Amino acid sequence: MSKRRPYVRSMDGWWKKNPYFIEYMIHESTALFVAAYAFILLVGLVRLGQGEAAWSGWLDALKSPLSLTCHVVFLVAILYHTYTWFKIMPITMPPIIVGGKRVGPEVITGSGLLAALVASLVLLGLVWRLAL
Amino acid sequence: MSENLKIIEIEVLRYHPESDREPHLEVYKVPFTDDMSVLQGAQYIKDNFDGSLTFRWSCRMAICGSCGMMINGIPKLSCETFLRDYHPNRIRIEALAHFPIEKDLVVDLSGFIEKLESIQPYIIPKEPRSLEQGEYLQSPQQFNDYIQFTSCINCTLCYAACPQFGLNPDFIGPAAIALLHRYNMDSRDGAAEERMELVASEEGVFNCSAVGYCSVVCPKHVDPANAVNINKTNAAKDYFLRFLSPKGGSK
Amino acid sequence: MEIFKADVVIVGGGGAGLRAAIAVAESDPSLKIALVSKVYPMRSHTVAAEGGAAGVKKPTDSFEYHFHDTVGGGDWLCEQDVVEYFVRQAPIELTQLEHWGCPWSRTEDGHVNVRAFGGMKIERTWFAADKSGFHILHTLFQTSIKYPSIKRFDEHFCVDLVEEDGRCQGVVAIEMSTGEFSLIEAKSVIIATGGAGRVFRESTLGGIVTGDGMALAYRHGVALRDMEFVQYHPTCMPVTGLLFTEACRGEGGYLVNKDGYRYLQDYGLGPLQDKPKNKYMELGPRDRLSQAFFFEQQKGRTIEHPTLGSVVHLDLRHLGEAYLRERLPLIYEMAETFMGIDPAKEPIPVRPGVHYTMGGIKTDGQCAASLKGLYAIGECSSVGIHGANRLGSNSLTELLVFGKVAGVEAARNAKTAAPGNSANLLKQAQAVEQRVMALKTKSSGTERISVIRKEMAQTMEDGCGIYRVEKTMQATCDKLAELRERFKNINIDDKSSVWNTDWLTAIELDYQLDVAMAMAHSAINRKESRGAHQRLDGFEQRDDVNFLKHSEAYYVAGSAPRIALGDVKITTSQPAARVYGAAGEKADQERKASHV
Amino acid sequence: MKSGLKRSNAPIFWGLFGAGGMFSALFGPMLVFITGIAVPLGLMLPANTMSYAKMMAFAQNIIGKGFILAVIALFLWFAAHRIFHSLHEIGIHAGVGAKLLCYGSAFIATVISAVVLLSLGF
Ligand SMILES: Cc1cc2nc3c(=O)[nH]c(=O)nc-3n(C[C@H](O)[C@H](O)[C@H](O)COP(=O)(O)OP(=O)(O)OC[C@H]3O[C@@H](n4cnc5c(N)ncnc54)[C@H](O)[C@@H]3O)c2cc1C
Ligand code: SF4
Ligand code: F3S
Ligand code: FES
Repeated sequence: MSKRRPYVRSMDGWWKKNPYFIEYMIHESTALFVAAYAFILLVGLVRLGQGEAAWSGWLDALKSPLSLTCHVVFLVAILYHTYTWFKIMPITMPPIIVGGKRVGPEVITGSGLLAALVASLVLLGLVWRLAL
Repeated sequence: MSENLKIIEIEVLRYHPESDREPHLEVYKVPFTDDMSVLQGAQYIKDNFDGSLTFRWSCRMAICGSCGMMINGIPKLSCETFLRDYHPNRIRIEALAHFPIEKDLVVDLSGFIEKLESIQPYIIPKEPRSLEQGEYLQSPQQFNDYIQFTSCINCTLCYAACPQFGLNPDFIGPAAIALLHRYNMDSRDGAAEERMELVASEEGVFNCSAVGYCSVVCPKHVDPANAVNINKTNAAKDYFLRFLSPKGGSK
Repeated sequence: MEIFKADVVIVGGGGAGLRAAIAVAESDPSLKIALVSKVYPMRSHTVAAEGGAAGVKKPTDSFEYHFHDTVGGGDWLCEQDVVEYFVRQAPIELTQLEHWGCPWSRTEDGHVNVRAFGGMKIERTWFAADKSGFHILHTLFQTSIKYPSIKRFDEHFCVDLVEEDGRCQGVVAIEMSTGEFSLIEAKSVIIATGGAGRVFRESTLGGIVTGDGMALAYRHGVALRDMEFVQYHPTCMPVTGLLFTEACRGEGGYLVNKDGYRYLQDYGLGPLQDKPKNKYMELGPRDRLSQAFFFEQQKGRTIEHPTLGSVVHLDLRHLGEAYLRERLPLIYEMAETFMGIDPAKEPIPVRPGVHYTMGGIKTDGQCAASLKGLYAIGECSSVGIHGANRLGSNSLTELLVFGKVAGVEAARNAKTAAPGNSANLLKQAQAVEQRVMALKTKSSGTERISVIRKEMAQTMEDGCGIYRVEKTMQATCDKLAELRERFKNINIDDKSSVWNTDWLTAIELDYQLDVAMAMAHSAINRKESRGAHQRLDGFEQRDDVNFLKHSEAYYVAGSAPRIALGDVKITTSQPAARVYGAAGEKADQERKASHV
Repeated sequence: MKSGLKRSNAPIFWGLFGAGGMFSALFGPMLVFITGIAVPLGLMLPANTMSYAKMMAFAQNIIGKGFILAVIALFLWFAAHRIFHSLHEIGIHAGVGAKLLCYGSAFIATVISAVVLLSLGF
């Protein structure tokens, strides 16, 4: 009879054991803020469907200090999401070869962040034009 | 060797299945010189204090892949990690995380080996070629497509780094998928489609949530996270192609 | 006891064992193959080989050249008919490996590239950067997975052979994870357990290179041949003994002494060359380079390092970082991590270290040992191609060429031989189990395994180093006899069953002592200087009259081995002066002239 | 190769996750800034940027509908996927329940958005 008795360690609290994992959990948790924000927009959309009064109510609610605070938090969290999303991008993409050399991860992350910046400015510009 | 030996405290997670109910820490005071690796520290303990301390090792030059351990909580090859970098603090060594401990620093690797075997890690020729015809030709670019993924030494540090493997031991995991990718990307091989079944299965790539730590700890710069994540895209393409054309995609 | 019935059992999962397993599987898929290895196959020490594997590749090269380099390099102690076969098969086997996926480094036009290596007239060393052994081993291991008839016994430690009516009929192994014994019956047994260099001090060799298979065959009456020939590699990391591959010199590295002088020009390897030139200077054979180090040290021209001892410098700086990173990436990393040296900026301190055992289990050209049904291949064997000194990159090729031969031969034998009497074999296996268990359970002595091991290594270093004299060799023989006695009084701290490496190390030490004795006694018996066996006590010359002979060590229980001399097979190459550099070129021309 | 492998249907969720992750990384911060900070505070943008009329016009335009749906649905699918994984990661193995809750919410939100957008007319 075999005397083996392999010991399986528990995974409890694994994410607290290494700074790398803590960071991972933080960036994963930005999803909560994305969800919250999308939920607010969903409510807004429903209100829009209910007519002008409902919509104005929603707009007013956005002006409350609570809402403003929340949105500042969302902004920070989602900015962090943007940063980490592009930070991970190099590992998720097939290698890109330019001029016989592999494009480095910093370049990919950098291009992603640049794209986000451009997208944001374009969005702002469009909104501006529509609003005028 | 210099005369004035320094002393470092090495804390070892010990577990003897025949006498211990669960692992426990023991501390040893080990004299060391600046060129001594953590592995040599463990050997010192075995040679001088307790012959029953158990760990795997062989090459001492970071190529055989035997000597992985958690060193202060980080998976590393003990033969290329040096005691001097931890002194004067205490250093803690434990069996690689996420694997069952057989004894002391030795873990059960049978699951990992089965995974390696399951990915068809051999050339299934695209075009057969006889020995008289000589070697297959490979352009520098074709060579570069796969060479990085050939350098895996099967040290399993990436498994000890991957929480998704820890949470689901059935996950094929970073190194095995990197090896699978190595064969898929080799211009001599034509079996990427056959291997897709495994890639796309419940044990396959979608267990990975792009934690990425596997690539951080990999001592050979294999970048297994990249292999896993590229194959997510491949598997997704295959999944949707299946609907579009009767031939596209595997089963 | 678990019993497994195979047709062929292979002990050793290194390059040689894996190649043999594939050969058996390919020659007859119905044969059951058991592949036993004390480590997972890809951990075998083949993994550490850096430089590459020799096989004629260039149009300017020829089988004759490879033959002459090998035979001359071996100081004419080679079996020439075997070498002839070897050089012809080499390119075929290396191509086969390419078909199996080995990522050989390539030229721009997509062909396999070759590099220069010590003692080789033409560039013919196939390489995969400086991880050739790693890639060969992983390619073979992964390819072996394709064959369902190969059943692996990973992390199983082989402790003995079983035989019946003068035929080897299987092996007994310990499953390391449980400590339990199994009997693996087989009609053919192939030993592929690698070298024995760990009987010396820290060397280029991994912890598993303990000569187990040699000792197993030896105790069953098979001769260990040419055991005195132990190769010192000239460029090892001081203290740890880790290797800086010969490819460092093949790519153009210099060896310089404390005056920055390329001293090899003083040792018959000149004149000085700027670019690497085959068989000149740094590309001379290993024995000559290690010997030159010894004399430089005698003359006080080595560098005395406070912690590393006497060293010379391996200078790669002129090759530039980019080139070094491409061609010698592992070397670059090793210098950085282990020594804190950037080889593009500083020279690397090096010294000779034990690297390879030329000798081993005596076999014929078909890898068959004198015990019927037993075959040996790879570094543990002596099939006859290395003679008194192995040329770098010949041994990786040897694993492939003779791995295949042994596989085919073992398969053939398994199909014709009758199976053993299982009851009888089991009885033998049980006796083995009792004996090996007793080593653990009855051990209660005062000797520490590590102490005996260190004393053995020290005495081997003292008596069987680069240069040898009768007195110290005798001292080594005596010391080994003493250690054999003291071994009876060891203590094994760990008495448990699961993963008991303390116990396994003791078994290995037992093997090592036998192998060390075979080496030391073969050495003292060879009263001449040849290849890696160099004497300073009146036998400085080669003596073809009395010693153009193989040494054969036979096991004698409880005493020193019996040493006999065996004939050497000469076909076309008569012994001549072994010269390199300009003198070598001249000799080559003369030989050619006399042929036309 | 192992037999009896079950094909994972993760690609659907993973695809939505990836799209949502990318969409939110590109546009998320600016959207939050516009709808949650700039407009309520009257910063930078004209006061009537999100007036009822303008928003109705936007929501009745086909591109506008698409954008609104993409933002709400993809953001939620992205978040649902991550949250579901995180629950598993911190050891809450609610299994099918958690899965239903996460992806179910995203699904319901998608349906509601689509229904409202359709009801707003073109
Ligand atoms: C650092 C280094 C660099 C080298 N570079 C080159 C080079 O560039 N070119 C070249 O041609 N040669 C080179 N060599 C030599 C060459 O690599 C070896 O001679 C060769 O790899 C030996 O292969 P093998 O299959 O005989 O043994 P190994 O690869 O050592 O395998 C031995 C196997 O036997 C098993 N084994 C041993 N004992 C037991 C036991 N008791 N029970 C069960 N299993 C057992 C082990 O587990 C292992 O699987 C180099 C050697 C070293 C050390
Ligand atoms: S991928 Fe890297 S970390 Fe993982 S087993 Fe291979 S070499 Fe080790
Ligand atoms: S750490 Fe694990 S989750 Fe993926 S990126 Fe690496 S396999
Ligand atoms: S001992 Fe081989 S990798 Fe560390």
